[in-house]
Amino acid sequence: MTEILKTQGLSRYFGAVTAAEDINVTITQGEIVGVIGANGAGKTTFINMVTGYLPPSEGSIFFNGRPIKGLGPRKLMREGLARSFQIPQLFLELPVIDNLAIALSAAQNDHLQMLRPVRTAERLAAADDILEQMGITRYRDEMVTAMPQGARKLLDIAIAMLGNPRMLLLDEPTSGVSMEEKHALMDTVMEIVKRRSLTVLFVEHDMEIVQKYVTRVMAFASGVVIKDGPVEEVLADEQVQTLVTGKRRHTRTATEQGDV
Amino acid sequence: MSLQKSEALMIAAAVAIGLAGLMSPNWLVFTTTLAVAKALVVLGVVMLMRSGLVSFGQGLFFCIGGYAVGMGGRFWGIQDALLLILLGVLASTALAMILGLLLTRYREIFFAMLTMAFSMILFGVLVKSHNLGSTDGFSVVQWSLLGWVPQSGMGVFWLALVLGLLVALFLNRFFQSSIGLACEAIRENEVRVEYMGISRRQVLYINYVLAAAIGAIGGSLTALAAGHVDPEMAYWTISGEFVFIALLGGTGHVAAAFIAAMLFALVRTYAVEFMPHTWQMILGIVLLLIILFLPKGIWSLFTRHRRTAP
Amino acid sequence: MKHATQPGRWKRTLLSTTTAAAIASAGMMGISATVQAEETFKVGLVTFLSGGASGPFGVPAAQAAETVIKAINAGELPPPYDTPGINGLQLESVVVDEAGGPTQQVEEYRNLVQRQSVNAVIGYISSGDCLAVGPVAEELRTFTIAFDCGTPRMFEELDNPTYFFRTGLDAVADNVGAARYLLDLHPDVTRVAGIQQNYAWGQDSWLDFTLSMEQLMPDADIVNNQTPQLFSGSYGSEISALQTRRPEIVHSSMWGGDMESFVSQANSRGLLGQATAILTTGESGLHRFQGQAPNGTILGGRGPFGAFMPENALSEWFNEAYEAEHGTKPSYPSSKMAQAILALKFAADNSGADGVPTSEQLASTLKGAEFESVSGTVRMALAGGHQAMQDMLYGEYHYTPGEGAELRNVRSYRGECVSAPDGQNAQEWIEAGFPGAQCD
Amino acid sequence: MLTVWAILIDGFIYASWLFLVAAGLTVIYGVMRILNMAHGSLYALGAYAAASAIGWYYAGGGSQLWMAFAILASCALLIGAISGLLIERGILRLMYGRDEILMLIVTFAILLILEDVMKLLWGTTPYFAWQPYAAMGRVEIDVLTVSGYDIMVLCLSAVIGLGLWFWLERTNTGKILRSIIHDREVSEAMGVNVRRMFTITFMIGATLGAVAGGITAPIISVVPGIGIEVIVLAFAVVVTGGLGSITGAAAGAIIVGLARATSIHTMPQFELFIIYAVMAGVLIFRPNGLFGQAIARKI
Repeated sequence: MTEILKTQGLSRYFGAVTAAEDINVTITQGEIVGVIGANGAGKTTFINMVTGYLPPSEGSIFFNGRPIKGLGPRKLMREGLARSFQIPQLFLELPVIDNLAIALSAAQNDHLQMLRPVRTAERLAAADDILEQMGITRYRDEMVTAMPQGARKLLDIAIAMLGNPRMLLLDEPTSGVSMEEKHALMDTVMEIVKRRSLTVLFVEHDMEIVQKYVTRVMAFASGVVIKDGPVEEVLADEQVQTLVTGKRRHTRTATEQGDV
Repeated sequence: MSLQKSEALMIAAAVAIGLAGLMSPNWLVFTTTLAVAKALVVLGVVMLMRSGLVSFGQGLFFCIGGYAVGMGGRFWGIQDALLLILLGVLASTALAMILGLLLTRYREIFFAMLTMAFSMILFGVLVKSHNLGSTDGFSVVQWSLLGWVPQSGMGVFWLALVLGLLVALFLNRFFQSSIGLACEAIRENEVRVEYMGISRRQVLYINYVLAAAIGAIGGSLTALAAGHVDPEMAYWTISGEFVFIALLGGTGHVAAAFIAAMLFALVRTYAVEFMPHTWQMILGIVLLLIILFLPKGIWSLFTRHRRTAP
Repeated sequence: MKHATQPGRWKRTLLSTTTAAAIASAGMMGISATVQAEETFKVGLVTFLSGGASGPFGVPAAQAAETVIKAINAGELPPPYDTPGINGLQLESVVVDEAGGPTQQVEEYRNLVQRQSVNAVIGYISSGDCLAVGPVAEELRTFTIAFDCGTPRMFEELDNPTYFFRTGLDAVADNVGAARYLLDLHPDVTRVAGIQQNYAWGQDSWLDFTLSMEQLMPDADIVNNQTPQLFSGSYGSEISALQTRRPEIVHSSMWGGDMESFVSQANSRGLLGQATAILTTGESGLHRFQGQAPNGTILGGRGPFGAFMPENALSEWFNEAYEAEHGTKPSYPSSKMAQAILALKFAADNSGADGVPTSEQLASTLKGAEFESVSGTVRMALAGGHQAMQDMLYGEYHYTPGEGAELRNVRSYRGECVSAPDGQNAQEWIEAGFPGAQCD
Repeated sequence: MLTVWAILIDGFIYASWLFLVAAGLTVIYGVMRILNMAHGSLYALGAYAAASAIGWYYAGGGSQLWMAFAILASCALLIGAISGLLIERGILRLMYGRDEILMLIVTFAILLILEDVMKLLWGTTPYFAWQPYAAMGRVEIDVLTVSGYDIMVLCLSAVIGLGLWFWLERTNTGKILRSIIHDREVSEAMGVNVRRMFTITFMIGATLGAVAGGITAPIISVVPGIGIEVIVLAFAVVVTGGLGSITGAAAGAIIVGLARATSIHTMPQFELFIIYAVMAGVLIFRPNGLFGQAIARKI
């Protein structure tokens, strides 16, 4: 088992506010890791730092054994690190097929080509393939604005996968998706993940989903990892139940605010 | 690479207009020439708009193209129109390559204001240049086209049509290409673009420099047609006019810029003639109506009943 | 404006141009426009109707044109212009806004000649527009009179013109005249400063003035020159900058609203108490200052125009008719427009043509001619007979509350004294010490 | 030494005028995210209204300075508020939610329309209301003189600046406005009537523009096109200072004012582009202007 992602003493401060502090994590190839925590606990900050969107205040990050601190999302994508977003980041006024075509062209490092059309037969086939796998083929020629939230989440994840990543970070893939759709969505995604044997780290609020899909869980609270280990062990933890899952005190509200 | 349907149509339209020019009155040929020249600058604005940027300073390159023609003929003895245009394109490209390094960091209002500032600085420099005639500008000397000296406005008319067609064909491909789509992607969502492994600044830079080069062709053709250049070409209201025409046409298709430029020229000509005191008001009202009812420009009249075009 | 609006044509144009057939359909309109009644003479009038130059220049000129054309058509002018119409034809005008810059004006000029089929064009206040339109007038072989623009480069750059004329003086005469007036009335001055609008007109004026001063009053130091932006309106900082240099004379070629604002601000700030202003276009403010300029301020009118018009039957008639119609006395731009239209009438009446005179007939009649005008007898003696040679006048502003403003100490300098001999570069002529100038 | 004093005096006087012109622009942008090009026309409207009213008052034999100021102020306030209301309710309201840059072009269209409306109402002859300016006299420092009117403009500008600051920072309405600036949707959800606040803001911004014009009218001659000249200047000031910030507008005005005065006194030939050079220079080092803040995208 080779380690793929490792952080040491990773911290981020916004002025006097501590968003994340001293995060030490090691993830090995092929692991599927869940991240839980209340809003503002530092989950998205952690993902933003790992994918290069937010520079860490302190600490170091290694991907495939190489230090990657200071590299931006663009370089990290080329290293094989991809992510999806809590709020899907899509090209709303472009057709779905073009959202995928540009991702494919970027993945082939062909995005500066000015004379050949972006929609080559080969790219269209690849795009149709992923649409089929995600089950959103019917939106192929629609604008993204015409898609429901669940389909947008899938498209967001599909785009992340088109870069042929080795590791995928999913930021709340089921937020904003109806209860009925959640499991179908995760089934779809996880099937592709398994087929490609990707390493996945995903942030999730729904403990049912967490229990169903992951083997290992990290629990965040106030910017610190309070527990890291096998699912049952972490969810049974008293501190986790108080601060995160709310089993001991209150039920979580379903607001969808970002952590940044 | 096979010819697309819209490309065949554009070639046919250019040939038809070129032939119609033989039977048209002189003023209309001239107006069409200027409209084609203007449309090229507008296409530069459209290119930037597709990437989400609005330039209030495209007059900068319009002016450089014009002055390159004027100065090349007057001071350096260059006679050939194509060489003069090339000179303008090179000068514009060189300047855009420098300014682009800075400008690609800016968006929205700041991009608009900075582009305007650079254009106004050129205006200021030219106004101060007594040798170049200050605000009066100077006239363009007699030029030739591959050894042929055109005796009427038809020479520059055909030249404008050919260059306009070439640029239109190129941009038609460009808009469908990877980098063309990357520009639109940047307009839609920069975060995602960066996560796709695309350098936003690299894409915007190339787009900006190309827009500048095309704008210079428009300026050069205007100078050849009008026979005069002056600093007003760099004044911000001229750049505002380009933005106006770009909105009028919309970013849907290259041909829209040409139709909009022609429409603008005719509306303006007739407004100036019939309502010499209130033509600005007419332009303002037209602009408001377009934004209200045709937010994607007049091109949406052509595509409204078709879903996504191939 | 008197032309009929044609909504049908409008609509047709708008619709047809959205299609690729625009060229063909609009082309037909162009042809139909030429098939018009033959018993009128159509003249295009181009002058500023919008922007900062419209108020002081463009609109007064357009109003003067209206008055004069009406009188010409009714045959109400004094002799020698008392025949109705020009060469017996009713004069019809098309007014076009000069705004938009030279390129736009070239386009409008072509529209006037080729689409509107005007027989002649009179217009152009901006020098840039004159420079751009001149070659086009020659190309299209259309009789054209520049009534106001002042650049001396016009006939330097237009080789052997046939159809293009200027019935006024160029700006060189204004500034040579200004220097001569200072020599006559303020010979002991040692410190001279200037303030000019930052564009070609201001730069050229200042250059001509300083060159002339070097020749005529070598002991006077040029201490400062301010170049505020055109239409900036507020000159507080420039006035302080001038004050710190303690000039005795402040020369300015600013015009219109800018000139009036400068005078009012400089007066309130006391600059005009410390120094005397010499305003080369000051005449247009004569009836507007209302005491805002101190008595003794030196005004010019770009020649014998406006209040500098000599007393003759034509100027008397013009003063009265203009005031009756527009409620104020004509200023120099009005007189200059009247002069240009009179030049057209002179050329047409004497062309010997049967019906509508051709541009060739008009041009050969006006070339080198002498004609009567509101400014006296005008000799087309410069630029090979294409530009007027006229006297340059300066005078001192004098305002008496209740009675209004008048000009005192008016000096007139002969055309041969303030204009370079034909074919000679004006600046070289000044620098050589005005060879051949006749100033008696 | 005389020149240094002159630069400081001129710089601050010019800065105070720039601030007057730019204040309304920055208030509207701060709350509504609209960079209002028609601000120049509002300035011109105020100037025309004030100049013609003052001219009418003095032509009718009036000679009281305070009456002239009362007329000037009421004209400018009235025309600013009315045209602000008409523009906001009649045009802008139809366009809310469009792109920031598209709103800029909408206001450009309004500017084109208003330019001709003013020509129809007031003609093209310059209006000249010099009497209040002349009546305020001058202060003499050696050969330098400072107009009393300019000193008044300086004070007025300071009062308006402080007033705006107090309004935004210390009053209830200000609190509501700041909540809208911070997050429009959340404010709306919390029961703030955003549309009404927009109307009020736009009217205040428009009135500030008209007042600036009215105050300037006695200094200049009011001619067609003054609005267009002013708007670019005001843009440069607010962009330099940081869009939407009152402090920024003040800082921008002072920097531009001093830079321009320095140029006029030492290198008059650079006056034409010094303002753009300052703006470009500031933006290169502070991409959002001196007091501007970048807005991060939510992901």
